Amino acid sequence: MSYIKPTFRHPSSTKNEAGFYRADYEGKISTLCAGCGHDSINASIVAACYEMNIEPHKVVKLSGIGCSSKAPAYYLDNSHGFNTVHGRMPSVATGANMANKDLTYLGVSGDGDSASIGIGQFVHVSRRNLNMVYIMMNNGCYGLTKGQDSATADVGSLSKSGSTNQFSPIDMVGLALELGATFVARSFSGDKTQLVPLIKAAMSHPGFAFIDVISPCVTFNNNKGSTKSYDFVRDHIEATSEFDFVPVKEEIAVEYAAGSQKTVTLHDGSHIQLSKLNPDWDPTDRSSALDKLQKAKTAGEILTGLLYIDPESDDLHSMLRTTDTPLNELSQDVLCPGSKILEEVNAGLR
Amino acid sequence: MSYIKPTFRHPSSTKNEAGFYRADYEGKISTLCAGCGHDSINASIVAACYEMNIEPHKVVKLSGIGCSSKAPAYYLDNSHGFNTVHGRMPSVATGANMANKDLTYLGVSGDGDSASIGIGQFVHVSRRNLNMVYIMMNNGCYGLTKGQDSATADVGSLSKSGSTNQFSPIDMVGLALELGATFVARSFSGDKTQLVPLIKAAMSHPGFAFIDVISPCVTFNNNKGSTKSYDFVRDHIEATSEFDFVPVKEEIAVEYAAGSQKTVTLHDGSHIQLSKLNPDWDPTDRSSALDKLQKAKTAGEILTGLLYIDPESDDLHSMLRTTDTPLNELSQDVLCPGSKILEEVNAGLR
Amino acid sequence: MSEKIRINDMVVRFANVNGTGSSSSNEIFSKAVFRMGIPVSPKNIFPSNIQGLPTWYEVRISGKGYLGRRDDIDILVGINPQSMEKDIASVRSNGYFIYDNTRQLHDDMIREDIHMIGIPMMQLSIDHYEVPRLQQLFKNIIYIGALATLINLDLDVVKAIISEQFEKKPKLIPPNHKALDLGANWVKENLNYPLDVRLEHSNATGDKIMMDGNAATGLGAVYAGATVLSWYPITPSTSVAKNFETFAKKYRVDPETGQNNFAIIQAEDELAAFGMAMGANWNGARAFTATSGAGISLMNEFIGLAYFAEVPMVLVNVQRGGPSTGMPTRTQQSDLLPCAYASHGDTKHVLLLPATPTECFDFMADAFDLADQLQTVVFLLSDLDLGMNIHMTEPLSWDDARKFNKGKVLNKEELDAVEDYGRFKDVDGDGIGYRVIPGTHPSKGAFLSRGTSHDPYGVYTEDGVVHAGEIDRLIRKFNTAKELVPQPEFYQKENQGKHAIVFFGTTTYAALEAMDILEQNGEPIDAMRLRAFPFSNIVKDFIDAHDTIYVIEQNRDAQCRSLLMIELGIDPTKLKSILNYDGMPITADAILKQLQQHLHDYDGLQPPDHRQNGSSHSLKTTLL
Amino acid sequence: MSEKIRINDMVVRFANVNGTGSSSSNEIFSKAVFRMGIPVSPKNIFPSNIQGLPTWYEVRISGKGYLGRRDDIDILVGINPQSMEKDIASVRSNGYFIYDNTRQLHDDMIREDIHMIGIPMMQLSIDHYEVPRLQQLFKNIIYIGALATLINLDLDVVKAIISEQFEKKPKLIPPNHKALDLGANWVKENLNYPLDVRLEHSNATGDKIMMDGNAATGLGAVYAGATVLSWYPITPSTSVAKNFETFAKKYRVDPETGQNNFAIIQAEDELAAFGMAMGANWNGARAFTATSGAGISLMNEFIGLAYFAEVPMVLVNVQRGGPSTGMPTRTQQSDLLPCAYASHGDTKHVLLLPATPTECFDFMADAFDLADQLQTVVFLLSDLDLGMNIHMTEPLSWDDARKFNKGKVLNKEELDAVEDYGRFKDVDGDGIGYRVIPGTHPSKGAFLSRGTSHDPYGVYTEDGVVHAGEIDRLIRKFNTAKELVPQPEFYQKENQGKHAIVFFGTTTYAALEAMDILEQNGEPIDAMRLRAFPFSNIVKDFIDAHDTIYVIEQNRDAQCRSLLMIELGIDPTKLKSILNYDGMPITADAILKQLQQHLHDYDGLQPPDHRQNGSSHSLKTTLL
Ligand SMILES: Cc1ncc(C[n+]2csc(CCOP(=O)(O)OP(=O)(O)O)c2C)c(N)n1
Ligand SMILES: Cc1ncc(C[n+]2csc(CCOP(=O)(O)OP(=O)(O)O)c2C)c(N)n1
Ligand code: SF4
Ligand code: SF4
Ligand SMILES: [Mg+2]
Ligand SMILES: [Mg+2]
Repeated sequence: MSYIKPTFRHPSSTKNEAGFYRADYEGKISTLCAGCGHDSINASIVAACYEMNIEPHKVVKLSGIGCSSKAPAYYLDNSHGFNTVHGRMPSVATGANMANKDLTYLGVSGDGDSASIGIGQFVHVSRRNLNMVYIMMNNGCYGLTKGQDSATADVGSLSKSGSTNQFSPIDMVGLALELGATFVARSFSGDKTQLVPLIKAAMSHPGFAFIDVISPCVTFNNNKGSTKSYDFVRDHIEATSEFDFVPVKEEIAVEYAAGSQKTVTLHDGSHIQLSKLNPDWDPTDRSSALDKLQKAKTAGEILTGLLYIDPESDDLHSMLRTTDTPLNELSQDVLCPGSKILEEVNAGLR
Repeated sequence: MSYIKPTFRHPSSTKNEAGFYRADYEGKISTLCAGCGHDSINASIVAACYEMNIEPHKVVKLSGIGCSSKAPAYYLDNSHGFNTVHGRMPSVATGANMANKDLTYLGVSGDGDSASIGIGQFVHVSRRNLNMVYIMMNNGCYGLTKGQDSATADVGSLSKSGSTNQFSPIDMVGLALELGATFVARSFSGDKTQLVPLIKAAMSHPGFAFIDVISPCVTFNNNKGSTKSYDFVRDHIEATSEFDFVPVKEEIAVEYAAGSQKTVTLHDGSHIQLSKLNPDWDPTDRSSALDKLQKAKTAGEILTGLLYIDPESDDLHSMLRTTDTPLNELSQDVLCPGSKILEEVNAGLR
Repeated sequence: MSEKIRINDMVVRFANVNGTGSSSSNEIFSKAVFRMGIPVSPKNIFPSNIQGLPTWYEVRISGKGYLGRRDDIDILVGINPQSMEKDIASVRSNGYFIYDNTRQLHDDMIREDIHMIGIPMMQLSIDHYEVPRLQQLFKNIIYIGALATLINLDLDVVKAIISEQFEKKPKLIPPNHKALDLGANWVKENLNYPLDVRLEHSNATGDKIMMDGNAATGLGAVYAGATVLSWYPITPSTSVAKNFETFAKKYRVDPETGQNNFAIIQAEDELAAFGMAMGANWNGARAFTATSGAGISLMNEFIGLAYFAEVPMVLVNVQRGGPSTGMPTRTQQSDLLPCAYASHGDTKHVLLLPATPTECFDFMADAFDLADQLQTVVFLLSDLDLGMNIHMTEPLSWDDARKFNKGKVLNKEELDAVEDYGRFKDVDGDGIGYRVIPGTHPSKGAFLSRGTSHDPYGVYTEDGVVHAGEIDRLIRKFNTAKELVPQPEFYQKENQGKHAIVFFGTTTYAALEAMDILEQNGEPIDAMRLRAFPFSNIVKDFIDAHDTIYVIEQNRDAQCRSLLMIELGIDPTKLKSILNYDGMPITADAILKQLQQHLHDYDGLQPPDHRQNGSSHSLKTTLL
Repeated sequence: MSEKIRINDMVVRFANVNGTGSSSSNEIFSKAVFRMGIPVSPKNIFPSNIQGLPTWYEVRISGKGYLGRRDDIDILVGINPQSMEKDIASVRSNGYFIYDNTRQLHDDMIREDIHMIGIPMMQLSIDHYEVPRLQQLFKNIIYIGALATLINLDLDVVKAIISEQFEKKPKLIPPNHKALDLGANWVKENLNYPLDVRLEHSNATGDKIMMDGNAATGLGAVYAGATVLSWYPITPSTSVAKNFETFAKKYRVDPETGQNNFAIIQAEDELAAFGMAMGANWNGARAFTATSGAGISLMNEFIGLAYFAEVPMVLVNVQRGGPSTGMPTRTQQSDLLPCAYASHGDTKHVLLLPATPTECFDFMADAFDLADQLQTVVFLLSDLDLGMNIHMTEPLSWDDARKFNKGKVLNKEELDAVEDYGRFKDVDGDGIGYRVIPGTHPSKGAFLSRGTSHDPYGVYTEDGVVHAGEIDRLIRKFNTAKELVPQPEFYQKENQGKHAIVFFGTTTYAALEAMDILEQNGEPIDAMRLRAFPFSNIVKDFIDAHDTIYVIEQNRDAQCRSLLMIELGIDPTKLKSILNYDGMPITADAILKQLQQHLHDYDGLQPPDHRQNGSSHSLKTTLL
């Protein structure tokens, strides 16, 4: 019941160096479910932009379709945004970026949006090293369409419709590494101490910066719960076969030190095991990153932190050698060759 | 000028155990360019099917769109086939396979078809472990649309249109390994000694079997040539800016021992370095496969052979627990619950 | 402020917050009305959101059996503070606004011309249940109990329904019953009841059932022998897949082996979903997919392939509000033209247009026969209203003597007997060739299906005249389809006048009600309900027999009217439009109003101004 | 077997194997004819293949300036053994078949009623060049030399063209000149020349140029200030992208920095190609994509988004033969309806319909202005014939005073002056709101673009009446478009009769020729060339002023006729169809023949039987 949910308006009313209040980075009141991990990520985005001293109107927000993709409405109300179609945000971001290299492009997407219908655009935007931040709000399910498994859902997880997922999950972090992405990180929605700096680093990275953020869906997460009252509600839902009751829940916040591990209990009582990279982790070595990731997976841990960064990253503009002036600012003089040239063209065609 | 090109009709007229001649596995006369690597692969497919004693009509041939995807016309004329749309062969194969688990599904595709427009379906068919053979005829370019770079083209390669490719190539073998594919191999079109057994192994594998076959495009391959007369032709082509002249060339055949390396000179005089896995390579260890691949890449070598196989592979049918009888053979009795059940349904809805 | 007593004739609207469990209790309410033998038609008006946004549940109750919407709300149960102001405004004069007075209503909210009934719903719940989330759940039952007493809804019937619903979780029954009583008793103790609008047991429902169209569609696919479903989640078609799965798990699991006589794949997107189902159909199984909105657009390339390669295919489109992502949780009929001519190049497709869940079941079964007979894509064009709302509808029936019609498929023996087999040879003159399923014959009948031009043997050709001959044959096949598809329905014994209305799908309820009213006014109007595209000669004859045809449809661009012009060559000036595209099902009132306008000042070209339901909708006149 | 001498009036057809380098030499032939001042119209009829399949190159030469195809082939240069039998059959009686007699012709091949001219082309080449691949290349030049002598094509002109072409590779010039002479001299020494059909210098080409439509389109985009192109290869649109790249590299590289004032991305597929261009337009650049066939189908979802989110977008569709993959290397106009109403839900789009390369240039420039003014998708509907063949066309022109019209875009100052900014508020009554480009203003004017329903401020809404109001506004905008788009062209000073023909795009040449013939026969017919959709009142007035309209188009389903009915409310019985869909450009003959049929026995509903070019096409009568 979001309309009674507190907004992110922070008591602090200090201007940042760019001359903006934190409130200038906020958005409309969220209509996501109370306690949804996505809203925690939204808060981190607000914090990161405020702390980065970015002028809000120099940011372009982009998304696909899903609960996660609604997020751009809930932060940066003074930024333009484009809530595109399902799975195709990267292409719109690519075009927007080509038009104006001087803005910051911040895309959010869901795991359904990115790993299923959008996997093709994900692969290719990362291959092109487009200068953008790509946050995947990863809840292992399709929230907005009521809880189907996504391609990142773990094997054997039970979705609310009751069928067990048989397919091995796609690890988007592993995929991004394999594809040669130049900034690859993972975090947890409730871990602001880790997530805010990661978003800031991603915004500073001159290329494609991917952050996979585990973000529990309080309504359709995929594990059997254990608390008594929750069972009662589940029974109710099963009996009516209507998923129309969403108990109000609290945001899951976690804090744990670099190099350490943390077991997080989700809303339904199930657990996940987070494992934070060491402070001395060298993030410039792609194959150790792949290796480390593989090992964590085998150990049943979800590795978080900045796994890999290519400090020499060349973004798409530099590969295409586009001019320093944003293309959308070039004047007609520069763009239109004019009638004299056309006469030459005609002459060559006779 | 394919109409004067010899067909694959083999002198041998020995019946195989299934009672078929080699000719029974052949197709229409190829209309691919003389010397095209794809035609060499076609020959290997014919050989493999003949040697496997497969009944031709128990094979279903599938493809997308491209020179490579025309291939199904050139082998197995007694097999049904579906030349689908660009990049979407895997979904059609999936449906066909669901309908009848008893046939062998043999898909071919190009690198444009698979790694660009079709990458989404490639990712997901491999994740589902569909029981099929998936051969990607990899020439690093879009043959049929006249030589644009594909996503597997090497960095810095010069396409015939003269622009240099800036993007790092997608290694489909690495991708398949990362995605958990259960059979991953690579070969070279002209290396029948290696390719035929690989195809046979793939056909025997009860799951998704991917073979990336490097297959030079004699017309639009991406490297500058060196021979004198070829230069003359290129000058001619550049001057007329028409790619309408394709000199007749010979198939490139190679043979080299397991564990050894081989430099292959392509039609335009450029070279590639093939490196064959050792005979004692253990193909059941996914992470060493990834590792080995990474190392070969760094050394500028193209690793060939069966990199990985999961001997315990569970295909999509077993995950979905479909019945042993092919679904397309189930009778109306089994399928239609009949009027009595419907009365019960009605009763429950009053 | 009192009026005469009205029995079994009311519109009740519940205003809730979504995610609070209200829609299941509101559905219990509808079912209970139905069990009392009173025709009822509920509409769940839900947001594209999971929790926290306004949602309404509107129930038309009509002893006369009118199942369309009606605009004037008699009773509004307003549980949602967000929408309360609008909700109160939406009640008809002298109507009732029932609210939770646990928190006091602001003075501004009070309307003098309606009855404002406060009931301490939440307080009652808090007093009797401890856990907060249960308090919320049971509040929904409490207001049902209260409402029941207010309008004479039989509480025993409600209780029986709850008992059935929780049959497998019996411990849930007593607390739910208790909640019902809490609400009922509070009313009995504190208010005058029943209200002037009230219910009475009746027997106007006959042997009808209450079912939603998507369930019927899913079940129809099971009955038709569909074995493969590939799909991608999208509202409002998701529940077609869900229902197919539920029924298949019930009726299609081999009792001995526990194996499935079906395969369901959640695809990675709609392109793949279509490709899979098409591949399965091509390989001789019966397969389908279901989608909505953007899904249809994404399937366009594949639709063209199935059309030209002539692969049987069943595609369910549960239409929602367009364009683009549009109003994903509202209803429209705005995919008619895009589906009829889906894909680039010259294409034409078969559309089935069910109007009731019963027809969803029947037409879905027919769709598979038609797809196999015609070797082409058959669309089942449902919509959100039909698909996701429960409707009072004829019981489902199945003729056990009916055999699946697999169309022209040659088996090995038949193939042996054929001299010169060609996949696309039109040996029967109906435009339809003979298929051979892969694996049939070791040396005959194999072909390579393709989207490229081919000759009658299926062999690639670049001969344009051969190509033109093949696409001419497809027109021949389309003409064959005209007589195979469900024929239109008529409501008059013989034509009565020069004017007629034409409608299809979910405008039917409102159209029938409008006809009834016209008839009562002594101005009966002829009517035809279209049930499929392409249109047969019967459709043309009916139109030719009238001077003016009013085409009722729920889209902006009068798409069905366009199809009638294009395919039957009807003069556009003769075809007048009655439209509605605000996402809500059209009302009889809206039809009558537009009809009236037409009779006065219609120029024959553009639809008239008033294109949305509701008198309160002050839509500004647009300059079309 | 002799006939009277015909000057500058012939059809020459070359039959080659593709991949042998023939099309460049055949193009040299066409250009030489043009340089002699004689109107010429070449058609490259190529396979969907890289090497080894039949390909033809057909050249209409017409002193009168007829640029359409004509069916009777006067001279066939038959180099391809695969197609030789058909090729010989295609020559008109008394015509000429020129072949390579290096290998002897089979007796069966000989036709008595035509001239069979053997020339030892390959032998000459082998005798004079050593390397096999060069032998093949120069053979192509040898036959041009021979043909030149036979028909009086000025050899010096040919040589000059070759010299220009190889300007940067001068060492290629002498061997090519030598090859020309080899052919020419052999004819001079061995045959009677010139033939009865022959050329003479003329001055009928004026200041015209020879250019293909795709080059003109690419150049138009450069002139219009397009900076972003995203595309995916597909025939026949690929060369639009290629040409944009070529011209951009020539005219848009900063001379000082060497940096590009443009960005071109080869996308991973057509969906991404559209999304990128749309994203760039949304962000204030001018951007476009180009595609064909399946690409259009794949873009359907995004087209709907651009329509409803009101993002300017230019989409070039170079149409090819459908449906599905169809005839990818043949021409059709069969995407009219699919483009006009592309995407699910109610949508309508602007189409520009160029008929010449000059119009491709002009309309492409206009397309960007229109897209920006109308904030919607503008399609440039070209086709393979227009796009890939070179045409004799008016020289390109550009008014240096012309300023890019970026439509309603607010800058910071303007925004500051606005009281209550709303992205979609229709303040001017033309249905068009004001855009703000991202980054413009630190605290005003930002909005979230979306495909979901929104109010005039761009804010998400589920209020159906608000939604309906917005899509009504889109119709208002569409009406605004009617007067902004290129208006139709007329060919008569005033209307002359009751009948008229209507055509567009590449049927124009043949239509004009047919009109000329009718006029010569004393039966002049009125004509209108459509240049855009939606149709303005002028279009309606013209149609209203005539009893019968013959709509000429190159598709099966009479798509333009459908659009006229739907959008203008024209009575279908008044609109008769003249169709061609065999993938080859229509001929004046085919138009006249169908016109004739119509005048006799047309039922007004379905197109008549004869829907393809050519008397030799014995297409069996289909039962429509
Ligand atoms: C083309 C298309 N297909 C399907 C849908 C329906 N749809 C809306 S959101 C969604 C999935 C969202 O899942 P995810 O991206 O994981 O977001 P979440 O809601 O879980 O945050 C789907 C399938 C759509 N909008 N468009
Ligand atoms: C949807 C769609 N887009 C584009 C095309 C045009 N097209 C045909 S083949 C091809 C690329 C083929 O490349 P690849 O798959 O590598 O095959 P190759 O010809 O190199 O063997 C393209 C883009 C098409 N047929 N369909
Ligand atoms: S359904 Fe899940 S993902 Fe969507 S808003 Fe609710 S909690 Fe978040
Ligand atoms: S163009 Fe290249 S890939 Fe295509 S047939 Fe020719 S050689 Fe093979
Ligand atoms: Mg998700
Ligand atoms: Mg390729």
